Amino acid sequence: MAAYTDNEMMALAAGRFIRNGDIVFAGTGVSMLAATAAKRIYAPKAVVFFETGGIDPSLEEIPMAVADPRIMYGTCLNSGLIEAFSIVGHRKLHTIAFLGAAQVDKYGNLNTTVIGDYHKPKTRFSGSGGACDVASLASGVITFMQHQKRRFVEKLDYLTSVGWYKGGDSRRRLGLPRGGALAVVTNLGVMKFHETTREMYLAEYYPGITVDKIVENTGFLVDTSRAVEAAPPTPEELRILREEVDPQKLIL
Amino acid sequence: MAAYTDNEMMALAAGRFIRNGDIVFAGTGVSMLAATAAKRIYAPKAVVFFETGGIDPSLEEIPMAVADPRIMYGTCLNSGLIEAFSIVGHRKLHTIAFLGAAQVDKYGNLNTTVIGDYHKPKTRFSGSGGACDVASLASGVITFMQHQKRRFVEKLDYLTSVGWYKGGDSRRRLGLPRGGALAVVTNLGVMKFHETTREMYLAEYYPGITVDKIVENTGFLVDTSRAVEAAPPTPEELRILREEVDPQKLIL
Amino acid sequence: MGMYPEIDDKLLSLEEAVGRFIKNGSQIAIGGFTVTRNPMALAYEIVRQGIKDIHLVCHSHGQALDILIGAGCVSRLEIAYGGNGRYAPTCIRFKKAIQRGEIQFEDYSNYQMSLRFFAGSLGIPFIPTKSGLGSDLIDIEGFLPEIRKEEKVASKKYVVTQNPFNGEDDKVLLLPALNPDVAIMHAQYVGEDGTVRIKGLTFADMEQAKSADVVIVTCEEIVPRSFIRLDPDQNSLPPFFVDAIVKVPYGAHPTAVYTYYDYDPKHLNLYKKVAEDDKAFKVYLDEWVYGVRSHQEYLEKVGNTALFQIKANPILGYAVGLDRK
Amino acid sequence: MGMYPEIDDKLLSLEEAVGRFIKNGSQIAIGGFTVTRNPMALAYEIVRQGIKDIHLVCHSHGQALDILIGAGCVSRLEIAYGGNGRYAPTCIRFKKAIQRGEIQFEDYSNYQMSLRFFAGSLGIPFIPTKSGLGSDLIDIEGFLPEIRKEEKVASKKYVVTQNPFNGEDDKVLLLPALNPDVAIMHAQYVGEDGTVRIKGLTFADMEQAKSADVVIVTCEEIVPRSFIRLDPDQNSLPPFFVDAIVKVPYGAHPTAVYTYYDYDPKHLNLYKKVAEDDKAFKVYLDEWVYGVRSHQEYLEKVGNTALFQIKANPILGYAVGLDRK
Repeated sequence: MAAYTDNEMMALAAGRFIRNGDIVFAGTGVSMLAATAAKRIYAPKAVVFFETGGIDPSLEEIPMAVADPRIMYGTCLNSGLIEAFSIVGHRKLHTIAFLGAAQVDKYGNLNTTVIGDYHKPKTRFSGSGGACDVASLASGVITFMQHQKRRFVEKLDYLTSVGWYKGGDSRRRLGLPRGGALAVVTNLGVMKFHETTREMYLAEYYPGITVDKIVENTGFLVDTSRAVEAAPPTPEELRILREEVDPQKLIL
Repeated sequence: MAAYTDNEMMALAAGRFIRNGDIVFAGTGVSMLAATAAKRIYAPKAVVFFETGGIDPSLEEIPMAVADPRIMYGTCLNSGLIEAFSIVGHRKLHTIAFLGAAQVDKYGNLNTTVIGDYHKPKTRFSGSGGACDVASLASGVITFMQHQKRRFVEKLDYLTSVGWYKGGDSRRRLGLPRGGALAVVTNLGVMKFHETTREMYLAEYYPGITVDKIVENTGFLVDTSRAVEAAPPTPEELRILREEVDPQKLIL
Repeated sequence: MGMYPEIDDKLLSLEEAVGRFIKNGSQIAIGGFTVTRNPMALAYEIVRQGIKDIHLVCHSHGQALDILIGAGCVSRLEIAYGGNGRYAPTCIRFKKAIQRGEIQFEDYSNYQMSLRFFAGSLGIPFIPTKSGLGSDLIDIEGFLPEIRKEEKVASKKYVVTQNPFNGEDDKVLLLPALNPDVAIMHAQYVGEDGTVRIKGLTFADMEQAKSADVVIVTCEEIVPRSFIRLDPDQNSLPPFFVDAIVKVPYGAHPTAVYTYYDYDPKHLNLYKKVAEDDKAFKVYLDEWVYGVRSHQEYLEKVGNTALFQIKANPILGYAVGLDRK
Repeated sequence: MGMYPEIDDKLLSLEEAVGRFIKNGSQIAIGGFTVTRNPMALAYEIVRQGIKDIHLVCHSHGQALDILIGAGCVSRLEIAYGGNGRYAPTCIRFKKAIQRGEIQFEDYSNYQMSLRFFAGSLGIPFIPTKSGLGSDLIDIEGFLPEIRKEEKVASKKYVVTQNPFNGEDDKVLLLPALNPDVAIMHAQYVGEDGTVRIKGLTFADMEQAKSADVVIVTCEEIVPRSFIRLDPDQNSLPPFFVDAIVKVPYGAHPTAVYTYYDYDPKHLNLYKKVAEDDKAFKVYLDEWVYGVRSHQEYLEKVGNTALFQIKANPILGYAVGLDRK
């Protein structure tokens, strides 16, 4: 058994996408962990910010919601929602958003609204929040998912947040000239999207996970021809996550 | 000869329009004087504010421009331009604007842009600034004018700020449901607008000024049948203006 | 005349503020965001007064939303997000009400809702955005056509249109403005002149307040004019937008007020447990809302120990080392 | 690495900032408003470097506008107001340039220009307003049709359209967004982390900065990170929008900087006199702009007596009792 948890592997796998200078949009849960880890480990000059308007907080303690008072202290600016979303979509900035979702399809479109019929749902979730906004406006979206067949679906019950829409250049034709789904980071591996068809493919499987297991847990066909094994977390990465990012183990 | 100046009479005649609770939009010059006088004499619960965003400043010294640092001290809020203009147009508020102009027509439309051809002008003025905005959005506009034939014209060289447009309900049909020209306060008297035709008429002539003189100095026909003599400034009004509002005589 | 002559006519009790301004059927915008600055004292009072058929218009909301829905005060909802962070990834009574078909609802996003309030505050009928193109937020309407004829409801959920300013095939979404009947909010400070100051994030509180017909502000403290006017750069709302002011210390409990107190994990965990069960939830409402006559009595039930634990460091803004599990 | 490692790559001299980012033909937005916070040191440096064919996009401007036009740097102008309070009800070189047909110009209003910058900052192609319906601002275009084909110029001055959200005959005006090449501004503080803080009124500076491709900020002081981050509610612009930072004390002289110094009535009266006469104006430029190598040298010409006279009371924000005639 690996000496690290799914959440740890996921946070680090996602964090590795971040570069210095990126503006990182973080949500709650693993997304918060990944953003903080990215800044502390991979890209100290990245800026973590929240849709609520807290920009680059000091994060002495890990926040448990995007409106947590912990994201208001030590920021460079406490702005409002409109200003925050205008940052997400700002053409001068390279903004990467971490999202979670209940369902994803092969073009990286997301559902965080409802399972079943919209009007008479089987399960109602929180709704878009800012997810639809950042999916529309950011330079790229990285989504966290539990890798299960019922979550990786042919057709979403509800399309909350646009990824590559119907593939190809359909996203651009919608009126969304930039952005799109960059990756889906799951508890089994990392999925990316084909450069022109925009279909999901398996990019990395975690140590100890087989390609077959991922195929079995995906509700549509995925290209696995480019799959490689992901690098496991280093001891130093794990130390920082555990001791600096979330010592209270509120999310880990 | 009257023991007061034109500017004093104009500031007081305009100030008398203000009621407690009004939000008074002030510009530079006589308009600044009138707004300050209104608050100190007639309507202590009026709020004086400026398009630059200074709301209800303490005005310990009289400002000489709407961006003067004297309108930033002691305010309830230092906002931005967009917020300031959203206040002018806010449906909950009764906002009265004081403006100046180079030309006015019989429907109270104003020109502060240009004399002559727009592209090759004889005289270029400062331009709209916020005048067009408050004329479009405020509950009412009071304009200060020198009463001269060349300023009270049949046709404006340029329509910067909409008053009653072409009279009747033409303003509303433009898409401007509220507001309009309330009065034109000149160095000779006070002009108002007919309740349905929206044509300018003479409401008040100052002590010592004849109706004929006003007719002679107006470039279009005005109804004088409702004209009465204006009340002269009281000693107390003059004392406040001179000792409290503008002791340095920067505008008076 | 009271202690604060400048705002004497606006200073009300909770009972008066709700009784005077909130009616059955009112369209209401709530200040704050998920676990922070929810106007809870006002929400509890609305429940106590038995207001019905509220039409809530929200971006992301948590505790106040869930209490109002759970107590049966809400019949219609426009919303981006119902959640309470770790304590309820999806608000529990909100979830149940939708799954049981008890309320009419329609989904927007946070940015969209914020822009709709902003448009309302500017007095313009709509505002464009790129956010939401291609999503089911546009394609699926929640409200029935007959509702769309009502005055405070947009006649269409969205309009997709071409950008008229360039030749390309460039699409934008037009969002209808919102002008709720009432905006309720909780602030740290109100000056004795009526000026409102919020410290920390303001979310869409200002846009909501300026878009509404009536604004009710509860606050932790009423502070001297000389203090609130010394640095007006920090203020949030001028007095003339505010219709009612109620001083209610801890008026946002169990949600947080930056620099005053943190969210209350014990109470939110208690709530999480009871909200899952209809009967337990009813007992909770009886005990914590109907069973107390005032917010002061509610705070006595919360108890000093809990209030001390969540007391915020005034600089950091939260309770350092608070057990948040 | 310099004194401020976090912003080392952004800290430039005036010469470098202008030389690197401002080109012949650049579209530029100027911070401040008439007599306050004009980025004068930058304007003077633009003149010294002989930049030509600038396309200025302004709401209400005074001294910086007039210097740039007077020195022949500007060939195109979108503007709401050119004036300098009591010292020039209409800016003098601006007036002459238009009357002589020396520049292409187009009129908007203050609110319209502010909204156009705001739309640009949001990345939306247009924004609606009611302001301007029926006026010649809409009916009379200033720019020739061929200019409208250029990338940074709106393809139409305005569009008047029906509100699609109700059945009535309700009209609105759509304003085209602005995204200037460069926004230049002067602030009181920049933190050593690059955060910008403006005290007093911000006008449309934030909207302009966020709408521009490049932002150049001059400031009175560079302050410690610990100071600027202690109360982030007061800050104006996050570091990632700022491309160049230049520390220039008195960088807005002869215009005012709230809490630092007042406008300089003596200099503005001097300017008023010389600006009326072409020859005298040329001598003024030679002496005060071309004839000095730096803003420091300019300030030495202004002299300590004048600088002491305009020193602001740090709380009131202006120079108490200053002779402003």
